[in-house]
Amino acid sequence: MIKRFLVLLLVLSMGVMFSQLLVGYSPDRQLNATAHYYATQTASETGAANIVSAIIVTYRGLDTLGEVTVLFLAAAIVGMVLSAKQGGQSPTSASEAERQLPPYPPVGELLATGTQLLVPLILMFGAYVIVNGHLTPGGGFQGGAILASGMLLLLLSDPLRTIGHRLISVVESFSGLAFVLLGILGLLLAGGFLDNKILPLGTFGSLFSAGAIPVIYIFIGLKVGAEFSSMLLNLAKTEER
Amino acid sequence: MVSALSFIALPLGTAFTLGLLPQGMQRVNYLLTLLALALLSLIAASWLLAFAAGEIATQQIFTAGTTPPFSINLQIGMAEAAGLLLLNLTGLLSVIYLRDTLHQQGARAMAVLLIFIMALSGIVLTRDLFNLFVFIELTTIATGGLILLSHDKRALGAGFKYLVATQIISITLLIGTIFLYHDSGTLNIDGMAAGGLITGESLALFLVLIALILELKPFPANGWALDIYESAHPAFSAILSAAAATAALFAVDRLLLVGSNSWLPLATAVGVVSFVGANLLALVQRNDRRILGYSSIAQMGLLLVVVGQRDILGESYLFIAGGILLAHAIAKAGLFWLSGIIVARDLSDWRALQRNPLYIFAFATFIAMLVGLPPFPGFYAKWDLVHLLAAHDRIALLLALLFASLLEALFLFRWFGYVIKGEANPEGIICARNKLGVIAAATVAAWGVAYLWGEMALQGNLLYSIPLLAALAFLLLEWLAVPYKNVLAISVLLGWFVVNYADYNPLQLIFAVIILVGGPLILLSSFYARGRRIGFYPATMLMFAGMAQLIVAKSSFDFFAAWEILTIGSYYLILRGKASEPHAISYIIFSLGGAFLMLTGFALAAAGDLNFLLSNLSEVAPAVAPWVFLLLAIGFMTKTAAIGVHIWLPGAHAEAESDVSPMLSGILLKAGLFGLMVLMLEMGRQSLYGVDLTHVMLWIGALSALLGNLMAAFQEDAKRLLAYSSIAQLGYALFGLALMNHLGWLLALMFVINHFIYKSMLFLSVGGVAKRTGTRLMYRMGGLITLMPLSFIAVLIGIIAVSGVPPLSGFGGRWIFYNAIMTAEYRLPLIIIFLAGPIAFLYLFRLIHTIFLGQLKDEHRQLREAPFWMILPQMIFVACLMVFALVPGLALKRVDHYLLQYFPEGGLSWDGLTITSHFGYWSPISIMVIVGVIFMTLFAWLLFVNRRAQKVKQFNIVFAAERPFRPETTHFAWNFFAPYRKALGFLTEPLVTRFWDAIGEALHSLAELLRRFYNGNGQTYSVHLLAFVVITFLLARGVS
Amino acid sequence: MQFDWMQIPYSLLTLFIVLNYGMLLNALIAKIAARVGRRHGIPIWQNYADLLKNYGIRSSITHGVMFYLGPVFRLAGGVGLLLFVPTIFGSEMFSNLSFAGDLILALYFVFFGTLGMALGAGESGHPHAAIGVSRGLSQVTTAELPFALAVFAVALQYQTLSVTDIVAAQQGGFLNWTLFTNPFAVAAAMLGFLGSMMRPPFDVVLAPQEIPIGPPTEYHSSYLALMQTNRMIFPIAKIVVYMNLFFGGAASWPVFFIKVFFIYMVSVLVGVVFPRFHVEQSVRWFLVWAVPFGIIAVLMV
Amino acid sequence: MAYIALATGFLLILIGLYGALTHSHILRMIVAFTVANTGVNLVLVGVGYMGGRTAPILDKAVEVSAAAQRIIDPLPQALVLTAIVIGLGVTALMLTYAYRLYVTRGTLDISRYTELKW
Repeated sequence: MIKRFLVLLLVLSMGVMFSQLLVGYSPDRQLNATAHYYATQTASETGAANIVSAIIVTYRGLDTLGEVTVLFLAAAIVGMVLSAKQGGQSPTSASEAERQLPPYPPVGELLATGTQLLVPLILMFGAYVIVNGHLTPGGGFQGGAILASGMLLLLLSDPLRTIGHRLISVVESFSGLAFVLLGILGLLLAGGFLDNKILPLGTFGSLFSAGAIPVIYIFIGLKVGAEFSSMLLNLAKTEER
Repeated sequence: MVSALSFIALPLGTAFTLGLLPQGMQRVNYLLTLLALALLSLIAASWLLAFAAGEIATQQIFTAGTTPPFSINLQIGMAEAAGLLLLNLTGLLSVIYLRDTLHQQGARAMAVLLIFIMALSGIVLTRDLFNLFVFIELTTIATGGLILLSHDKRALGAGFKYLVATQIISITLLIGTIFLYHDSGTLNIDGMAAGGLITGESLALFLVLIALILELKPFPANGWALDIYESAHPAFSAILSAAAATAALFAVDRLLLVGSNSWLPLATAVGVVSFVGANLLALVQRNDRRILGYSSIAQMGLLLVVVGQRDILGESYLFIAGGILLAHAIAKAGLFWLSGIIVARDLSDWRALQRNPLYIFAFATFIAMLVGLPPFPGFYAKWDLVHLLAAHDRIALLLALLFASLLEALFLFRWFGYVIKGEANPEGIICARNKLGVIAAATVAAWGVAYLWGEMALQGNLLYSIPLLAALAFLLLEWLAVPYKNVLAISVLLGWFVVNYADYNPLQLIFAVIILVGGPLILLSSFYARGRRIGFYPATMLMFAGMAQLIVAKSSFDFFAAWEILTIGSYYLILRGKASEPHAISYIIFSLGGAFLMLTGFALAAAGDLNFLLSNLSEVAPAVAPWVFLLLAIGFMTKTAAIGVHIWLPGAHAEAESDVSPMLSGILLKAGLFGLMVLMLEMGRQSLYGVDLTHVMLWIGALSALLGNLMAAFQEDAKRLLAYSSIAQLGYALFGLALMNHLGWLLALMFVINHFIYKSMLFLSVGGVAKRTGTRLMYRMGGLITLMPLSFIAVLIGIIAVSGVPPLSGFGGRWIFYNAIMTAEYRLPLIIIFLAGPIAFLYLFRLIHTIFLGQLKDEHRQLREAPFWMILPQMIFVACLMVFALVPGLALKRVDHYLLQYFPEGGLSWDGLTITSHFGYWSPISIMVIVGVIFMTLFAWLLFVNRRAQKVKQFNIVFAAERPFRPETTHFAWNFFAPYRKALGFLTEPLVTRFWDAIGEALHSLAELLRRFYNGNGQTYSVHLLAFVVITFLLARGVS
Repeated sequence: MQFDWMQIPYSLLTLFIVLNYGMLLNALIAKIAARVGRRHGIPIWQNYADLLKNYGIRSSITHGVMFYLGPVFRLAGGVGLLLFVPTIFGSEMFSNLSFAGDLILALYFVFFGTLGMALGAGESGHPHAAIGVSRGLSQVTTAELPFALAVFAVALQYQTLSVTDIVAAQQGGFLNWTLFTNPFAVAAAMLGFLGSMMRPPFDVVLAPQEIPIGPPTEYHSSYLALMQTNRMIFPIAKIVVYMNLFFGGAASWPVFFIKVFFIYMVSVLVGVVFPRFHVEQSVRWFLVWAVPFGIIAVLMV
Repeated sequence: MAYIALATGFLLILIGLYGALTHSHILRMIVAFTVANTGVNLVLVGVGYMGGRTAPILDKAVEVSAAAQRIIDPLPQALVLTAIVIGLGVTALMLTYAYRLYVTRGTLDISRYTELKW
């Protein structure tokens, strides 16, 4: 009880601090210098219509690289943690044991059919969101998440489906590597690490524009999709029957 | 120059590549990882070299083809390059160390490790606030993964606690970041600092800062961190302690730029609390890794203080921060790595290191480095830090830091003591070649940075000092047998004396003779030792090196460095004794405590001058002069073991080896006297609040003499008796100095010489006897005169000399003493000195009687005389004593003359055989001749009338109507002065011991109580964390 | 003052005179003490007889070298002390060997014999010897303190450590004696004197010896004779120091005899009146009663 | 408008913190932290909000030349994406930990993992 009270007191004190922030806050009337620069220069410098995408992929590309790495890390660690439980057990015996377990209850007709119908659509939508990231709301992260949701659906419909772990990991690593290499290309060919001007900026507003942004976004999308998928796969294995 | 971006791109690329490789190629994966880290270390090294050579200036690295603040930029300068080198090297070494674990865990673990190092490098490099956040989160998640490298099941819980805590930190950080962005319109840290829009009052800035500070795991909001240190794989703990903390420190340092340094006091306050608190709690730890965790936190606290004080540190900032940081990083990583080869987790399990002296050497190196002993960088850094703090009147902070350093030294040296002493478990250590290689690399790095910091230090490189090098060279000669090393040691000391003979002034010469000629004399007795005697010679030579440097030191830095060196050497020497561990620890603590007071004193005196000359002590501003005097005097008196700070001495001297005790007593104690002489010559009389400090010293000297003698009289242990006697003898010397007149000083010097000769001799004799009888308890001996006649003669001559009975040299001391006090204007302490005088007879008689006279014990009937090599120096000392008794002018005449320049009044005149003072006269040779003639005449007469005396057996006596048959019941020895104890025993109540014990006890109880605070619940830790934020905020607001 | 060969026969003469005086004086004192106790006492020449007998005894044993040397140390101490102090003021003849050192020499040489004696007795292996030494040393630590303070006060008063100079400063009428110019010092010294004379109430030191078989327990025959010789000389030598420091010294032998007698009598008178103290009692007694006088003396000078 | 978003965000953070610090079941703690993270994201977006302006996408509705007057601050939007992804990563990690803890310890009560202390 005392602890709850103490926590309440602390949280309230934090609240007081936050309220001070709130009181001191006044919304900007004008864009500040940084934002103003983005608003006016993005189009000419990067050729991207979606300023947020330009910031994410180019201006703050290093953040994004870190972000992707976060997911990579999370996926890797999830894999590490969950594989650690097998300890000395060899993988074959584990899968044998898995086979001997009673089968899952059958998946409903609705889900099975729905999956077959929806997965291609989901994948296509994901791809769309990814490649149009520099023009419209969306991009690699969003698209990647959509891709992974397709994977989720697949897993739901057939939990025992063996999806190529290896493939996922290759995709994941390859796209990550490509991201880094593109960044380095920027360093070598253009103005700096992750500069998108290594490719021609193209016509403003068209699909093939904004230099390397769409390319990078494709890799990000693949990577995010692969990472989420691998996390999902790993977590799915933890389900107890 | 390879772009600094490679620190991010290369490890990331490698990490991703690892995923591409097919499974089962662990060797390739591992090699790739190694290669990447090695390459990064090389790149970092090349940057650092370029900066060091001044070829390039600090560089900005832009990304995205745009300039900041619109895109993220990195910056690399000298400090960053050094940081990167540290990070990547630590990573590289840890990967080598982790070879087996990584092979087992596979490519994922290697990728995580690489990304962890990358993220740390990113923290060091980036100048963008949000980017900093991203890198911090990367380290957090990577930490979450790497904790699992441990085989310890408890690591899982620790990891979760860590994740919970970091959630709160990241919330705070993000909120602060976004509001800082809103207020300043930029995310660029330099932009925020330069824009001036962010003021010191900014709450957002506070949130960001406190979040970054929390990344440093400040005490007490750090329970989760301790659990990780304790349970994670040691190699990871090494990275966490050495590299991650370093990176976080860079971040804090950078953020403090914002708000025009107004949050520096916050950093200082949090730092000092961490430094004191963590060191205090470490006192009661027994788990090695947890104690290292505490120590890491403490060191981070210290560094935070340095960062917080950077406004006054000026150009030395990087030198100081870098010195402490590197010392911490290398030592801590080294210790964590060491802990990985130790099987069990208790501190005493480290005894397994005894298996190989090289392990011990590595361990000692790391401990010394952590404590900040010379010649390691922490020493230079601490020196500069303390001086600058003192110059800016931040004395309270200074004292808090020194106090905490003392606590740190306490638990580290206690640990060292456990390791050196006691039975080792041979199974307690696992040796793998890769791990040993890593530890060796850390050791080499430790000495490397020691050299480097010496090169950069204003005061000159300590590693260029020939005596120190000679001492260290003995480390390389450890494989030789004792006789060779002993010959070498003796010739080195004598050689150094011959080379420098001409440069000593008479005062220095006296000390030089004692150290460099007296030392070899005592070393003669070391020939009796067999085998290799690992550890003895380096320690001995270190002590002598320190002493030799001390007496010629010109600047306060040289003096202090020499002081520390001799302290270390003597500490190891003391530690070598059989049951000496508790005494060694109390010795080192008192010594370091005294040294810290000295350091403060020097710093106050220097007023910011980092290379202060001792001769300038006379020009210290009058306002601080008495304080300087007081601090220095107390510092020196810890070494002379003046009453109050004497409790380390008896045990240390008693438990030391037979040939070590005389060195300690005869030579080491003189260091303090020399210091006092320098101090008093330069500063003269000082008074504080109207009290003349030399009068206080008179009292201390007198009380030391009285209580030292009294306690000596009640000892049963022969060496303890001599040890207490040393306290008393140095009390006399102190008294002489404090008289501040010509004869007083001559008296002190007379005691210096006399005490060296007779105490060395007595310790050697008693040591030889103890060696033969196997005990130091006097009541268990008796009647040894016929079996060990030469030892007896040495003791006889010794006690006559000590007691001051004519015709031996002790009388000279007494005679000068009386002449000196004739002119003393302050007479009360004299009464105590007078009371002390005759008490010497008590313990002296007891010493000779209970050992050599009385009843011989049955078990001792077959004893032989002490070994030749122990007797030889004793006989030489006897000869010296006789010569000095006959012609004291040999040594004193020049000094007497030399002292005239300081004390023009009251010199002695040395015409012919007679020495004349203003008050009296004394003719040593006449006395000797007269006494000799009378004695011989009477002896001849007795021989004439009693020429056929019949030798009778031991029990041919009768008492209490019986003829005794057991020596035990007939030897009156135990509690020899029982009636005296009844009368004056109350004076020997161990009040001082109790006082210090109580302080120690209180500190330990406090630590024991406080650590309950870490109740192991992750949630509570989060509450701590939140409370820390809130309380810090309230305090900060309250103050500003 | 320089050494002159003539000083040797003169010193021996002093020694001879003092020895004989000591023999007679000791006997006289013993007789006085006996009379106080209503006993007859010894004949006045008893000491001569004892000495002759003991020197004459031929059967003797030894426990070892130190045992053998003990009495030698003892007597050398007594003789040395006597000779290091000028006996008769103003007499070149009887200033003895005082050129070798000043007051401090005398002060410290007192311990020479004591130490040697203690060592010799120690080698006998007899526990009583050790007990006696233990008591004696304990007592001497505080008994010497008032004396040392008084000596220091006197030295300060006359600004010299030379015995001759101190005596010289007291010449010209008894009011110039330290006894009157510095009464506190003399009081302290005389109280200390009681303790160092081995007479009641401070003679417990001798007690363990008197119970079983007599002086220093194991010493007999010629050893004992040497010690008895010292017994005759040593108190006188000591009293000479007191006389010189506090009572104006002696300018001639008759004055010497008288002064020594009266100073000795002080301890005798106290001795016959008071019972014996324990060691711890006497230690405290000196600290409480005698030392304050010494402190006052030192501070007042 | 911005104030409401900020206030809601702060409130969510506080609720999340309170929940995380009072519930000892670790899944509940994770949920609570997710709530708090949502609050943080809301604050992030809220700070960049400017009344009467539109999304920072340049198309026919918002010409490049008028962008500076028409769009809101794009940077917080970029930041929040990063923050969300990172939050996701941490949450995934915590969930994994929760699973492993449950497997090895058989409990999800955080107050039971106290074998490391003092």
